[in-house]
Amino acid sequence: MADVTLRDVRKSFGGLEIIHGVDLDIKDNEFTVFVGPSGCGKSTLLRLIAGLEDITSGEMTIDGVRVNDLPPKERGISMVFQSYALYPHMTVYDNMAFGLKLANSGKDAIDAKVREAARILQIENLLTRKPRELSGGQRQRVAIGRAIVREPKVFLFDEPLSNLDAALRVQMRIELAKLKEDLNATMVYVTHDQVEAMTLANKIVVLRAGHVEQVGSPLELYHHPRNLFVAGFIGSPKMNFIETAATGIDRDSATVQLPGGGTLTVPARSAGLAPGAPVTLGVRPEHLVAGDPGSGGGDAVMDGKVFVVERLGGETYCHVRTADGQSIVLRTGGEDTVRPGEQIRIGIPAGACHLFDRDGIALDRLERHPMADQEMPRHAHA
Amino acid sequence: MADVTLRDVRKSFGGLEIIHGVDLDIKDNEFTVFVGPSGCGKSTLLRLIAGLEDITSGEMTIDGVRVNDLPPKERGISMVFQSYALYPHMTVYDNMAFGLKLANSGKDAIDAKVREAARILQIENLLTRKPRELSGGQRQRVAIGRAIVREPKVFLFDEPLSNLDAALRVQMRIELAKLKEDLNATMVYVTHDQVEAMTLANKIVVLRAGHVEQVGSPLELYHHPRNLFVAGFIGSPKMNFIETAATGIDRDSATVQLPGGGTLTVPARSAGLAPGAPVTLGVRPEHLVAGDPGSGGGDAVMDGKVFVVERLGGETYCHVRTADGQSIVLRTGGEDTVRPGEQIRIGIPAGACHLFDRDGIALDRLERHPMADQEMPRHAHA
Amino acid sequence: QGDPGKVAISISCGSVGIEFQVCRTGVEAWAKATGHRVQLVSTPNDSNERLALYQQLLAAKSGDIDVFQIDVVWPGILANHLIDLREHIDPKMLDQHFEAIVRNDIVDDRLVAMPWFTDAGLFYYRKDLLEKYGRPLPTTWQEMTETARIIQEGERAAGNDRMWGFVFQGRAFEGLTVNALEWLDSFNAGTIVDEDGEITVNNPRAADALTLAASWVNDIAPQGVINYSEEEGRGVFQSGNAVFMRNWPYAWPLLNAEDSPVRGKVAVGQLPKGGPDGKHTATLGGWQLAVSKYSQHPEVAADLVRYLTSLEEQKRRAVVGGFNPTIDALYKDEEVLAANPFFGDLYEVFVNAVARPSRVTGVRYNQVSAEFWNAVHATLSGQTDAKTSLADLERTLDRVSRGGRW
Amino acid sequence: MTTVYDAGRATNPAARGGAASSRDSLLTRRRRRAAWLFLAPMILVLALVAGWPLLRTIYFSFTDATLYDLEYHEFIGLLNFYYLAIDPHWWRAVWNTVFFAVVSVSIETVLGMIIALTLNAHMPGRGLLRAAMLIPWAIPTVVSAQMWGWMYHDLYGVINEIFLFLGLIDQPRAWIADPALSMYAVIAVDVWKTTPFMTLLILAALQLLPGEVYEAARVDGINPVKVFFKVTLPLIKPALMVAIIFRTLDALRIFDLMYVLTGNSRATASMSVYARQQLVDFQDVGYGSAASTFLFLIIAAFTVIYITVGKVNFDQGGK
Amino acid sequence: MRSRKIVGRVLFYVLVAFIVVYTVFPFYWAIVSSLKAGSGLFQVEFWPSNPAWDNYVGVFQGQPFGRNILNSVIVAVSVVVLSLFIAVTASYSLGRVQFRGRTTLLLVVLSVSMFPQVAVLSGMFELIRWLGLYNNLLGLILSYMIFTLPFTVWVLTTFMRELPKELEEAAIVDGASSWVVITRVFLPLMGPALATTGLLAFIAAWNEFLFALSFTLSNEMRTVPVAIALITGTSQFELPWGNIMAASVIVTVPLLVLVMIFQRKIVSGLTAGAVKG
Ligand SMILES: Nc1ncnc2c1ncn2[C@@H]1O[C@H](COP(=O)(O)OP(=O)(O)OP(=O)(O)O)[C@@H](O)[C@H]1O
Ligand SMILES: Nc1ncnc2c1ncn2[C@@H]1O[C@H](COP(=O)(O)OP(=O)(O)OP(=O)(O)O)[C@@H](O)[C@H]1O
Ligand SMILES: [Mg+2]
Ligand SMILES: [Mg+2]
Repeated sequence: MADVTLRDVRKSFGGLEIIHGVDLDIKDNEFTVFVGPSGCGKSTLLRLIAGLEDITSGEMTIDGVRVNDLPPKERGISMVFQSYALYPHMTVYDNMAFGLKLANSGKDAIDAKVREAARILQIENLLTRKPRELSGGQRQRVAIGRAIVREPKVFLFDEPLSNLDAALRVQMRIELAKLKEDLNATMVYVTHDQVEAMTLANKIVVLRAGHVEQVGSPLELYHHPRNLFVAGFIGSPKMNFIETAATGIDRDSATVQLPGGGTLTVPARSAGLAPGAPVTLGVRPEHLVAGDPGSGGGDAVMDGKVFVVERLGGETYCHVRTADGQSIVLRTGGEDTVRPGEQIRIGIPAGACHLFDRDGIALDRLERHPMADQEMPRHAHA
Repeated sequence: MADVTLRDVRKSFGGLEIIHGVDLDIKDNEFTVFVGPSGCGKSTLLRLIAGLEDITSGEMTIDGVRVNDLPPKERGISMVFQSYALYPHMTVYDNMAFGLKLANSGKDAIDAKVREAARILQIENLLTRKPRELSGGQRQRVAIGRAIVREPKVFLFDEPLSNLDAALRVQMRIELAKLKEDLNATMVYVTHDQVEAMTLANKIVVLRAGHVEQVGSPLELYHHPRNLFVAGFIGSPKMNFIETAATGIDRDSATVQLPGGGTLTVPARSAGLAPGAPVTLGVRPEHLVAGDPGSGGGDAVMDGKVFVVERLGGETYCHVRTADGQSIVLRTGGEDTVRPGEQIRIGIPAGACHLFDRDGIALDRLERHPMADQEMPRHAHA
Repeated sequence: QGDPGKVAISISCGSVGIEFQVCRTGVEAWAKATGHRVQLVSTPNDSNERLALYQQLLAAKSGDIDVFQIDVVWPGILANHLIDLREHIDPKMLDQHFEAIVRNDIVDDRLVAMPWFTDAGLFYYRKDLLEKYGRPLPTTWQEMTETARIIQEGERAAGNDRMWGFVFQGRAFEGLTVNALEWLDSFNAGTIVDEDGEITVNNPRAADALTLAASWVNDIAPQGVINYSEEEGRGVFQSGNAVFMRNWPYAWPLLNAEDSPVRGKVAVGQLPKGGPDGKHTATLGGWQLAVSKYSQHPEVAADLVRYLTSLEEQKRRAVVGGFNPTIDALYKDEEVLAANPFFGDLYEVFVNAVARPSRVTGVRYNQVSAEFWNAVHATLSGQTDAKTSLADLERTLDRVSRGGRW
Repeated sequence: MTTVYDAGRATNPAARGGAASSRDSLLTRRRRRAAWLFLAPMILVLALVAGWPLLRTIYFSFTDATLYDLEYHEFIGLLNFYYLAIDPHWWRAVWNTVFFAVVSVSIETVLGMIIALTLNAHMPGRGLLRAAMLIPWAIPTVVSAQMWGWMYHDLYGVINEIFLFLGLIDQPRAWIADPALSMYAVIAVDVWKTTPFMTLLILAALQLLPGEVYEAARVDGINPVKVFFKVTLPLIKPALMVAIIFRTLDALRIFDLMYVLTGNSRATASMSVYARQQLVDFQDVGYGSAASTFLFLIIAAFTVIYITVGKVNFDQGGK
Repeated sequence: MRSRKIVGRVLFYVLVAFIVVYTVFPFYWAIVSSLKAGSGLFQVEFWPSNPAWDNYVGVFQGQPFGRNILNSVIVAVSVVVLSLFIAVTASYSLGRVQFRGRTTLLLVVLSVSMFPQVAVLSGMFELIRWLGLYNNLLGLILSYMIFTLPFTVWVLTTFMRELPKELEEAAIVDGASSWVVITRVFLPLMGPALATTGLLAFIAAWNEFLFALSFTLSNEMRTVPVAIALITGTSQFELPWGNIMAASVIVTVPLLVLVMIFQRKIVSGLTAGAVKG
């Protein structure tokens, strides 16, 4: 029952409020990821949970116990730092055993726990090394091992993979996911990496400037972003935003003007919209369909001129300038032979479109995406 | 005619050879990118071209002139550093003008050049600021501006975007590409970022441990990697490698065993292969086709059990364990509902496969990929 | 430990070299005779430092040292902290000593110290050079100047371009007060402050004396002389680079040491007079023994002082260490004269040595002396002329003494 | 201020000391208590060895206390300061000190800069050179004063010998006796002795400079002299200022060098020498304390100016 | 091109040579002088023609110089140990804990480090007497705190501040108290910092003159600098340059060895400390 709850948690540094009243329920055994732009308060929030910072006001419980005034070690948490923060002068073994020693655990108990953690993380052969003799990935593992031996109720991670190179990051990401299955613990994880957030989280918390913008499963955020910010933040390449106006308004749909003249009727709860109101049409690069001018796909078409083509081999990003000068990105296959300078016609599937009102708030899409609300398991249990 | 040639260029630091005889032709007006793992000598090579380090042996020319003994300023190059290396105490204007002032250019000439560069880079309104008052992207631009005003024959960049955050990196990447078109200069660029290399380069130079592994256009490297290293290094997610053996050998194809029992005949020049020789079958995640067991796609099938599913929203990475325990990644669409634990059948298109011999050298594929050899323009000229 | 009634006395008497050795032997003899224990405390040899130390100690009312070896100018400064030895010393014994020194040791009618050994400025000269140039021993400073110049020039012409005529103690320190007082007094210009506390230093004869002295620098004396203390001058003289030297008796054995280049070429005499009307003057130096007020055992300490200043002990010290006795009789003693041939000739010098005005200026002596040497030094270094310095000095001393009331 | 940590981060001064205590968590309070506990020994020792003596000195400066009888003294108000103000020797000492500080620190700065730049260059044997450079610094001041005193000797001194040989002088000079020369002689020793320290500070600053900036300058083809004046100097200026100020404060309280080399000679006596002479040699604790207090005030004023003008930030270090 | 480069190199090495001569010569001269005996001292000779150890022997005979060295060692080592001990805990508080009065305290520490020694001489003398530590090495050790302590606190505070915050936080999460953090996490990491500050404090204490002169009485209690300043020959007026030079060489050599060993660390130590301080 190691759930964490935050009720109107605020944090000020020297009079300046950084966290503005966060409410959050992190359930037992859940993998929660905080994402958001740099400086939005992700780390601060994590550190508040850890007890490394005092909350300025509000209420926090871990496992049902109010922890506002508890020091870190009494909160049943352990934390993995971005820089790993291994004790440089201790061996791997001692790094892991340090906390247990301080808690006066018996020597045998310590040894058993350390060796078990080392086994799980496959670092048994490194136990006598010093941190400086380890590679980045190995250090990372030791840092996690140090967290594991404490048998915490909640694991906290602050960008644990950001110091690793790309290949290692992919590998460690998968291992972390497996670890989560093995340990069966509540985990809170901070990252600014899209992929990590999408692939690891049960629940993503999107933060902006100390506010929670949206909380939900990765695919819920992907398919049903609550506002422009979340829509732009989740997904890569970024969602295309087309500034336009709603010409026709229905209860369950809105018709918007497309650059170049066409119109598109987007199924969304548009009741609140005034006719002619400025709206933003959002559509992800991977949902757009490219064709020759004259052909078409999707529910409406838009013409434009290709100005940059980025070929990654397996896929191609096609940057298109629309008639009214807006820039749009399409993701197409690796074999696409489109060339810069060409005119192309872009097909827009209405069902994949998002509408945002003038305040940037998303209009509810008519249909929930089937994958948005169900818990999508990611790992085969061993 | 600002081409750069290197002939058997070597560099030792204190007796230890770091660059082992590099031959390279960088053509006028070409955008060449050095990639490779950390420590492979990318920066060193760039600094040799800049003249910041002396070459230990070999021959280097810029624009036809032997530059082995020329100091940097006489080589007609300019360099943008990873840390930008702006003079912290000078304004943006002075940063850009500094080199010119000391070359005793006329005041008006300097002013004209600086303002022109500022215009190109859209930093005209920042000219009176000090570097510390600029954001990362703005600093980057100033650094480039400083390089531009010198009107060099060759631009050198050492990981110029690595200090920027993801969104800014995308934006600056596109701007750099545009700049390249505008300036019409030879550019040499170091990065460890896949995407930058693929999208910016005319020519990619893959380095490993001071050796050039392959030189070619981005798509040539993607479609025709010369060896396992290049194959694994270029492309994301990484190419799948399946250790197997060649059972049947023909001149223009080789038949290999697949995990689970099937066979696949890969069109490749296999003359050198001995029957039964161990080979590595390489196939990219985006080329594999997923299906239900029993169904199939491609030229051969392989069965496996899904053990991790990573859903990124727009696409899904499906990690599959084959019968003989090897791990394979498939890239599928965002709507794929595959679940961990399921058995799936993977279709392998023979034409997308690569074969590598026991030394990791690629067997020539029978057909050149149509996009590998032609110059693929990326930018519409303004 | 030890017998009851036998106590431990600590004494400070020099710290190094022969001085320390001789003192130790004497003290040990006393200890053996009386059964008391004695500890020798070594203190800095620089007299300024030693005084500062004593003052700190005594101000702290510390009984760490029972018997002090004090300079001839200190009785006035330290009197308050010292016991009156009259109660412990037989007056007859006191009468054996030079009267001038005894008088110096009586402050406010209390005998605060016993004379132990004496010192006075001597005039060392190169008899070989005087002979070579056929010059008599100069009797006045003016003659000395002339002779020095002649020999200096002669020697330089002969190839020793480091030759100088005269070296003395010109550094801004107590030694300069001593030297300058000799000049002043030899010109009959008084002793800075007279017996009654009147400041007499600003007079024309004093100005003459200083003017003459200042003329030596860079003429017959090296410019560096104004930073010389005893040793630097001796170095010059001993290496054969000077004709005349003013120094203490200690230099004698050194000048005649085995490896001394001037061994056997040196003689010693009285310092010259300040002109035909002047007189031969030497400033009184030397050391006394005193007992601290804060001593736990003043009786025993006084007994030690009595022993060390006795005729027998002083004789021993004169023979063994060349220390000038403060007792008249010893200057006629065969054994003493055998060891120190010039004692007999210079008896007059020691007896008539002139004291620095330390008794009358009391605790302010140090300041008076510092002001004086600074004034002289300014003149020697050519910063101000003698008249101005002396006038300034008079004003300063007036202020220091709160109008001569000391 | 509810921050548990502040390591490295600037905090808003407005919030400092606010009324936040009631909200502080157990951890914060515990840490703060521990902090004071850890500070206690230092505070105690400093109060004992610095606070108390300084207060006594200031107190004595208003009395006529003497060393031979410290206990019996009378309160005489500002009389000591009045005497001080009219004593030309005191003002001479003030002038000596200031002259000494200004000249020696200036020379040390220039010389230290040159040596630091040399040491910062890549070359074989750099470690050895650095070690050689540190020699004067490691030698006790008293010892170096003695050594130089010997070298300065007007007759046997090696300096005269060398200078004569080089033809710089035509006859031996009395370097420390001649009032016209002695101050320069003292300064030369100080320069020799403390330039290494200056060099170290500058070297440390140089090593913090971003290397890529210099490569950028090389690519720009800027000649090294210009690079020094246009890039290096502006960049190390803050560190250099700190170094200069530290050295100046140090030079203002110079004592042992002059004391050993030239004694109490008025041509070189510094304020500290003067004060000590009054205090110890002349036993005039009141007057000497007044001089000490005055010296302390000068240095304190200098420190305050430094802290305000230099905008010393205690969280970031001197910038 | 090449020749200009060579000329530049040559000039550079001439400069280097000059620096070396300037810094090393006085010490070299002291060594040379110390090896000359008797009247040989008064001849200018750049190489002792017949080196003699008389002066070195003389130093130890004339005064309790061995004892003086021992005193210096005792005092300097104790001062270093004591001030490091006090400074480590204090610098933790000053460098890593935010509390009211911290800035004031730092200011006080800074200003104490700028006290002229004479300004506290008389008060210190009283204090020493009052504590009964006159002419006692303990008195010196205590009084030296006035300059070593602020300095060590100041430098170590900058070091402390530089240590990664995460390290302490990791320890706190592991359940470490502040004391444990200092002793078991930071202290082992501050080895280089402690070496540098310790060395600087050692040099300061080893070289101190004024207090040592004022607060000791007997030759047996003196430290080396005072002993050297007051060295005398066989009689009261002799100033034995040979002995002084020998003594100077003797006391300088250990310092030189220390400096040679730590020279690299001194620079890096200052990089983190003094320059920023
Ligand atoms: N101790 C502190 N004192 C003052 N301000 C702070 C402190 N810690 C954080 N802040 C401020 O709080 C804001 C949020 O910081 P935080 O470290 O939580 O951001 P973040 O989301 O983790 O960013 P990043 O992705 O860059 O790590 C920032 O503006 C930061 O400057
Ligand atoms: N000045 C130098 N002295 C000694 N070795 C050096 C020096 N510069 C680079 N090296 C070594 O040369 C090798 C190549 O370094 P280089 O900086 O070129 O790598 P890189 O490919 O740029 O790596 P990264 O991607 O990490 O920047 C490394 O092993 C490095 O340690
Ligand atoms: Mg963060
Ligand atoms: Mg690099």
